[in-house]
Amino acid sequence: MKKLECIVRPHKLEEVKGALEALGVLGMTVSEVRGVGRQKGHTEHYRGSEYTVDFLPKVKIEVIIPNETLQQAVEAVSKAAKTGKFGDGKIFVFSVEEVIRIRTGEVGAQAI
Amino acid sequence: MKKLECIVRPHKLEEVKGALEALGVLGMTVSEVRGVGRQKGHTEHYRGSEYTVDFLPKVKIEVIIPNETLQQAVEAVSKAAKTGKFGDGKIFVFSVEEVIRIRTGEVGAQAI
Amino acid sequence: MKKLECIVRPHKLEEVKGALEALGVLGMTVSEVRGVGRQKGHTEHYRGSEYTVDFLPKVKIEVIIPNETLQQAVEAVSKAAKTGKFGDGKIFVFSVEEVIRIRTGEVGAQAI
Amino acid sequence: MKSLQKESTRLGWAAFFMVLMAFMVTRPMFAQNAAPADPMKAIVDNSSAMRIGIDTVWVLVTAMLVFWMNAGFALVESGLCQAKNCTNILAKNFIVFAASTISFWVLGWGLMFGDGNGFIGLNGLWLVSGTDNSPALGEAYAAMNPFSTVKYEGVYSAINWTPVPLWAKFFFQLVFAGTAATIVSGAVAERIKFGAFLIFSFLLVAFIYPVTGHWIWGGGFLGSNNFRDFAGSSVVHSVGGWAALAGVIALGPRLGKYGKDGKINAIPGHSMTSAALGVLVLWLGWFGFNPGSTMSAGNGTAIAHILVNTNMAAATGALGALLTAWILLKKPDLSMILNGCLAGLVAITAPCAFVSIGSGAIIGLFGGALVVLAVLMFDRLKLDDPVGALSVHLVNGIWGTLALGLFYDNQVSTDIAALATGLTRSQQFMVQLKGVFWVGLFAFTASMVFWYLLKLTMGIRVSVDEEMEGLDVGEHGNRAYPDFVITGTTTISESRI
Amino acid sequence: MKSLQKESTRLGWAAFFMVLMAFMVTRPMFAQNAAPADPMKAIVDNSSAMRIGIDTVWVLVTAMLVFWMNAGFALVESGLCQAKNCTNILAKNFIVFAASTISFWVLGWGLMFGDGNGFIGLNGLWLVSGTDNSPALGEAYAAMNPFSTVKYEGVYSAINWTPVPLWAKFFFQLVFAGTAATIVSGAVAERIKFGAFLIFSFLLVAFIYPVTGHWIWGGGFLGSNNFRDFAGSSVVHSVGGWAALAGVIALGPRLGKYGKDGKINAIPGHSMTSAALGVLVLWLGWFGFNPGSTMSAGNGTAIAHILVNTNMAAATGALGALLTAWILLKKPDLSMILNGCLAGLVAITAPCAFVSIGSGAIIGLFGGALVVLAVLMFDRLKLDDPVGALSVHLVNGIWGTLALGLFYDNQVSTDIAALATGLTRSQQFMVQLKGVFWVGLFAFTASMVFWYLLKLTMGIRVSVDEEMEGLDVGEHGNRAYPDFVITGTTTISESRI
Amino acid sequence: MKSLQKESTRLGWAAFFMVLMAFMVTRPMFAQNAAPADPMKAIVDNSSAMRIGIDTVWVLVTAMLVFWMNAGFALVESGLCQAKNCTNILAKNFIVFAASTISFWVLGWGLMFGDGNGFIGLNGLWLVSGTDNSPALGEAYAAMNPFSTVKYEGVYSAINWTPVPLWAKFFFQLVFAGTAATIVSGAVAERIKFGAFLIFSFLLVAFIYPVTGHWIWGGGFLGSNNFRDFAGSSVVHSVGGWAALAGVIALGPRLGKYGKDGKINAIPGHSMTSAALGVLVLWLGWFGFNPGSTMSAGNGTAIAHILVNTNMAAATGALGALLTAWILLKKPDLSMILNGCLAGLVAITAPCAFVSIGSGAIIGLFGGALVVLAVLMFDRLKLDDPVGALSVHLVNGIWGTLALGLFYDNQVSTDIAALATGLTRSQQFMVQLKGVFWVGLFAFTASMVFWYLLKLTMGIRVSVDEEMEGLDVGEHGNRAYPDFVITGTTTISESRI
Ligand SMILES: Nc1ncnc2c1ncn2[C@@H]1O[C@H](COP(=O)(O)OP(=O)(O)O)[C@@H](O)[C@H]1O
Ligand SMILES: Nc1ncnc2c1ncn2[C@@H]1O[C@H](COP(=O)(O)OP(=O)(O)O)[C@@H](O)[C@H]1O
Ligand SMILES: Nc1ncnc2c1ncn2[C@@H]1O[C@H](COP(=O)(O)OP(=O)(O)O)[C@@H](O)[C@H]1O
Repeated sequence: MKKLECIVRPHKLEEVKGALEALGVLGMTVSEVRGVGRQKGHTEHYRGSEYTVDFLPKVKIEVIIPNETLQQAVEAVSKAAKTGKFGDGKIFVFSVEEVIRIRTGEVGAQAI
Repeated sequence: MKKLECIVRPHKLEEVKGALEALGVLGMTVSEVRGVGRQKGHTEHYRGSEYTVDFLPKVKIEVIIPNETLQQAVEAVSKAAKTGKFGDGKIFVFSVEEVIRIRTGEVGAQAI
Repeated sequence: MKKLECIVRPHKLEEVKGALEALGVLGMTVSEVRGVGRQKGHTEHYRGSEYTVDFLPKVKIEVIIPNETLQQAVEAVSKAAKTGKFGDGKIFVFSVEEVIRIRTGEVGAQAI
Repeated sequence: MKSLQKESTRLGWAAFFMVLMAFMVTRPMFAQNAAPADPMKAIVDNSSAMRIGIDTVWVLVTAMLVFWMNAGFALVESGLCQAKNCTNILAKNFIVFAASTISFWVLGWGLMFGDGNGFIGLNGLWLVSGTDNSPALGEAYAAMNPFSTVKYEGVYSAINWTPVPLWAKFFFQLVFAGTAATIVSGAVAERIKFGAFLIFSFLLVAFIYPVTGHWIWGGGFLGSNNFRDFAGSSVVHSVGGWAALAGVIALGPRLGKYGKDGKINAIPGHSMTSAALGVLVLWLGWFGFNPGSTMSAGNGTAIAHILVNTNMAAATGALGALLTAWILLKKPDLSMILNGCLAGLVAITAPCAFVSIGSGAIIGLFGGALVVLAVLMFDRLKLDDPVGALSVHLVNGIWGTLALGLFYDNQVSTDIAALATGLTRSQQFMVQLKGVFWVGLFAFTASMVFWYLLKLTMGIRVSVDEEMEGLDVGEHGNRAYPDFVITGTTTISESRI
Repeated sequence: MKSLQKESTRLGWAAFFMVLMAFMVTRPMFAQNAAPADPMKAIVDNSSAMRIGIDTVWVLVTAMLVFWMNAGFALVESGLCQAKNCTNILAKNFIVFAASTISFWVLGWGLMFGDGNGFIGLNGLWLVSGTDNSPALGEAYAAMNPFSTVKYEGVYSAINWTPVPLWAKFFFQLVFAGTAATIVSGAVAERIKFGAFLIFSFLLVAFIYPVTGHWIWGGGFLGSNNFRDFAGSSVVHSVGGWAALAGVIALGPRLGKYGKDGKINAIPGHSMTSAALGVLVLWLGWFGFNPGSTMSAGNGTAIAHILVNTNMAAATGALGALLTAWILLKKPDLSMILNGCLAGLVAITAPCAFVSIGSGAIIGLFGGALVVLAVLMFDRLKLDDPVGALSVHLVNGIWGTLALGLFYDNQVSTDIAALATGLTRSQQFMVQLKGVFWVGLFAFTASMVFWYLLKLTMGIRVSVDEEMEGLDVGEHGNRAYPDFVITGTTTISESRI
Repeated sequence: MKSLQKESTRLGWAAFFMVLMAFMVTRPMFAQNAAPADPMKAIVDNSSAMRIGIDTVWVLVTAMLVFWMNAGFALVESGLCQAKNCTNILAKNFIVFAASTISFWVLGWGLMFGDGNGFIGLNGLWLVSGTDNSPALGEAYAAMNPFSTVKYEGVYSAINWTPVPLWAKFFFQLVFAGTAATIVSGAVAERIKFGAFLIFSFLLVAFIYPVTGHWIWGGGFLGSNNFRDFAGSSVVHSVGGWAALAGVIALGPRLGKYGKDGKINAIPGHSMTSAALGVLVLWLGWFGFNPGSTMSAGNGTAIAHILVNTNMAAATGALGALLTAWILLKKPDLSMILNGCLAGLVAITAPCAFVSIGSGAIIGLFGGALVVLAVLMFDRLKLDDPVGALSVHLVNGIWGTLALGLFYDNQVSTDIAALATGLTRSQQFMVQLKGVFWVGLFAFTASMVFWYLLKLTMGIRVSVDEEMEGLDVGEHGNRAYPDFVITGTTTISESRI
């Protein structure tokens, strides 16, 4: 099994979710993160002092999938999250050793 | 060493923490996440528009443990987090290549 | 490619970021977490009831780097984040199977 | 065109009323050369209208301040509860005044102020529809003067000592009734069903509050027997407190508040900003509550004395709680300072017009210390009161009522309250003690009956799941702060239950 | 030294003015033995000064309450919008009253109250610089009395029925004008350019508001033809509502509000605490809005009646919306309860001095139900109004204006408003209906013209990127809550657009 | 039973006082046929009581508005600071008024208003216990009239020009003293020890504030030498500002505010909602601050003029800062707009009764521009003032005091302030300049002495660790928002220090 960590623009969250669900992925876990990267932060002012906000709001979508869905999932997420501008984000792929569903105790692909 | 990512119900946090501590696990890292899965979200109303809250509040507990504790830890977490209803969550197991304790520079199992 | 998960004190965030940037690391992803560990939580009072805050605010910095930068990066982060007191945090190292840059579709070290 | 405009002038803008009034009032002045029948009478009428005008302005402005306390209670109570229940508490505190308005209009007022027997009002019971010759001008005013021999023609004679119009009296009394109801809201927060609370509020304002109110302010047996309560330490705060205590008992504590092991768990409030702002609102509102209870501006002496006494007790209450918390709990807990201020205010409510400023300072100081101890005590008794309503309103309502006796000053009572009893302090104390007993007995028992009736019929407590998830979603389908990431700790850990 | 001190006394602290006044006023009293020329005249002058003093206190205090409504609008509107636009909404609501102040001072007042024709004011147009003999004492007062034959020397004769000083009149009217402007803010929130809103506000208060205001309150053709609007259901609320409707149409809905598939998406407000506190502020402010519109304390009767009517409609409005939402939407949505309360208040604004308390209760109840239906309707019409301003101010402004006819009570109109028309209910209703039509026609058309002029010149809507990121950063470079973690859902999903 | 009830009526409800008063006042009216000894005297007494009644209502209501400014300061200051220090700031702002109450009661009032020499008060020093024959009725009133030959029997002659009761005078002055203390709170926020702040506040209100206050309002050497300050640009705001400046110097800047490299780091405030609401509260409160300083309603002219001037300067101040910020900083920073509004209000506080409305508009506009420049300047000087208190209160307190000279209008000063000096503008300006100097010299030096005494004894600054973690936990053990996830940026990065 693989884990995808997708860092995407917040307003792309629902589209990415939709794309994954279209592949039959039922579950995922989302959190608010802040990202630094090629996308330049913007300068804000507060009472005359300029300050740069480097950490831009992003959403991290973590999703565990069976090995076989990997390619499709990466493509689906890429497509849904893409705008073509700096800051679209990344997908990181990890290998998962085991998955356990707490409710049932099922393990492995069953448990996803 | 292994990393457990446990997605559990927020109100189970303290119980899971207790269960892990009972095993001698001293440290862990927690964050607020929102999960989608078999547990159905609920419908909320706001000014007459219905909207579905798919992303349900969950807590992610990340804990690094020595290989030998893996089985026990999974069982302990499973037991503590279980209610038997949809949405109890998952445990994902990853392999950790290295651990460094910043304070001392210790590495490996020492550093956990 | 490797992923570093660095759990550090919140006020060390900018220093760690600076240290990584000095190594040429351009991107990273940050989130607010709460950590339990050897650093003791403190006791707060609320209306006469004592309660312990075990979960201390920490910042998690996730950064994907090419294999060759690993050693340097670990050192840089360690140096920047160290105060010598309990609670300085950890660095966890994972192996990353693949990285995809959504904007361009680039993969691998290119995409970091 | 010009004349059309003159015409439109009068019509265009509303207060033509004023012109008429002014006319009635001023005509004799300008008609001087036209030899008015009786210039003296004109001046006297003019004066009466102005006197009532001033008094009405004072009564209405202070009543507005008391109305404003609804915002204070909403903020304090929601601020001291969890984010996940915030919408629910705001909704409860918001709707409770609307409910009180209807309830007090339909029945409460009549029961409280209608002429009747020593226990309840019986005349002009429904919809404030009884006769009353206020606003009292000229002869009618004399009729409302107890020293006068002219007969008062009305059914609300217990409140005929103030010349202001009937609706002004009604509104002033309504905002007090609303306060009593809103006190309950905080104590039962984070676990009560919205519907059950709403119905209880209706009942409280329609029945319980007006009955004890009648005993003290409405011509009933306590007021006639030298019991004194200037602005409602007992009438409003204790009654609210007793009703809250009954509710706390009927509901039981929040999940997770008292651990299986007997441990008392802290459940911190979600916004100190709300709580602190709320208490400042209440402090301000109390400047209406107490000084407004003169229901007349008079020559300013009484309202100034009462205002300073009120402020003094608020200040010493806050300082008293600060010191007590600093010593007992090691650090000055803000929520305790806030409760201390309210405690001082509740405590001075009964005695503000019967004691000197120095006594006021002591009463407040003691109230502030008391509230900290009371909070600790109720927790030991496993009576779960998220916001400290019992410690503030019940305990200090009683303390204030008794303090009136302990610090009773016959000179002040004559000059400021004009309700001197002539008793010694210990005599007055005994009278107050008896009053506290009867009010408590009735208010607590009646509330208990209502709570249990509701419990047996519709149920008063939300389900365990709903309580854990928060009442905002369960009761209203809304969340208070959907854009913010909320920590999981606001969801009670099951291990605590 | 002593004498220096006596001297310094008078100088040191400001209100020496008062001494002079007091002297003028009281001298004859104490000079009695000194055989004053005319003691009677002294007493009459004294009385006049006091009468005006009381009335001015009432007018200023109620005007302050209306000013305070700015805080209410700021909180309601920001609370019902997203966290990412909060700074922007607060800034808009804050600056709008500053802009109104300048605008109404420079031109608005003159256009509204200056003597002119049936359509606009023409005299004393700029900078409130026309003659006015207020505050009116003695003869001058008589001159302001329409029954008097003494001639009024001034150019603001439409508002000469109240004796208070010109600046008091100005301030009271200013806060009303500011209210109309602030209504627009909520409806156009989350997408309008800050600069464009600011300019529209200037124009609204300088031109649109005063013109219809002149028709009704300033001596124009509606007021002279029996049209009645006590405190501004039409003058203030409908006008603000029409301007808002034009803005909503000119701007279009927020991104993501109406899905491609026609789905209506909820965009929840970010703080129920703000929203609920805001409505409590407004409720309080309305006790200035309606009762203050007497512009005199009189003998208290009118202000008390109006106050109770106002409160009654607020209460029944809240309960009406509560019940309607509970039935239609299954759960009692707090934001609907809040809108319901405001709906009741808007609805009672016109009729509060023309109808009985019982009628007030019904008008409010109906208004509360209406607002829920209107919110649903506007969403079906794809008119995106984030805070419900149209449903509250426009729909209920109209409802209130018509309700005056439906529940018209000649007795109340004579006693309380002193503006009885003598018409039957159906006749009055027809008059009201015509007024609603003319006001709507002008206010909507004029607003539309201004909005489109702005759209063509400077643009009125922020860029898509700015709207998605939030106007706080885009327009102000500030964020409202930089220390808090905000969820991504506050950023509109593109899939919805 | 009936008689019991009549009896109980009088007893049951508190304001029996009123009946007595009414009796005293009205009896002669109705006793006309009973041939009263002197009907004229009765009417005059009646009038006096009413006059004082109206004036007391005005003084107390405006004092309440000034009290309400405590909420405004608490919100502005906490809103412009970080979430981790919010409880601490709220606690400081809350307790500071309690402390001021005690301090001003025990000593401050006597020092300020007691008869004494040109520098301090000496009589009736402790606990407001000196003689005063207010509220002044009949002859006693004449005695308080400087034109009268009747001797005033009292020790607070500097404030005997207002007829209101002593406690009304006290309360009005108390809320002003509290304001001065609360100004300090914001400037020293996010690093001061709670205990040290509390003690400094006691000292400020007991000693520093009353001394300069005596000079200007209490019969001292500045007031007697034509120095004018209507409502306290100097007495209250500058003094608070000087004390704050001393505190800022004694404490040093917050960690991380000024980088090692000399960079000025922004530390954004955590809630624009709090800040904006706070300024609206203050704006409202200022309608008490300035117009209330007449301490009499008079015939309405003065209070209306002052109110409009106050509002005008607030509006132009906000717009002035808006434009300045828009030009200088590219975007209209809301916190600057808010500061600009306050700047206009502070600036108009001294001159509001001495200048025309047009001048008021200019004074405010300039104040608004000034505040933006001052914020930038203090940052360049590395004087760290998280909320802009120095720029608002100190800089604009001085500007307002001088503006009184620059825009001095003898006609307005006669009609409105009734404190005309007859000087030319340049003469008046020089007098004002001298006053600014003396007040600054004393207030700054005395504050510096106190701050350093505290620094040497108990310490005034929290530890570095506590400052980084936030004072909420360190000083109070509470957090302001425990349910919300707070970003790490609220914890100062060490790299900045
Ligand atoms: N090396 C990295 N490690 C972890 N996260 C990264 C890394 N590089 C980028 N990111 C995340 O991806 C987001 C987008 O990256 P950025 O470089 O701005 O744009 P793009 O992906 O279009 O090149 C960043 O905001 C950050 O959250
Ligand atoms: N494939 C997945 N990848 C990542 N997280 C998942 C996945 N499936 C479920 N989760 C997480 O686990 C939580 C519980 O899953 P759910 O399917 O609702 O219930 P259950 O675990 O009882 O089957 C989800 O809310 C989500 O956070
Ligand atoms: N076994 C672990 N698994 C996951 N996170 C851990 C673990 N141990 C520690 N941490 C994280 O590291 C932080 C610091 O650890 P702690 O033991 O307090 O101090 P130190 O790193 O100095 O020994 C913790 O707050 C927690 O977030």
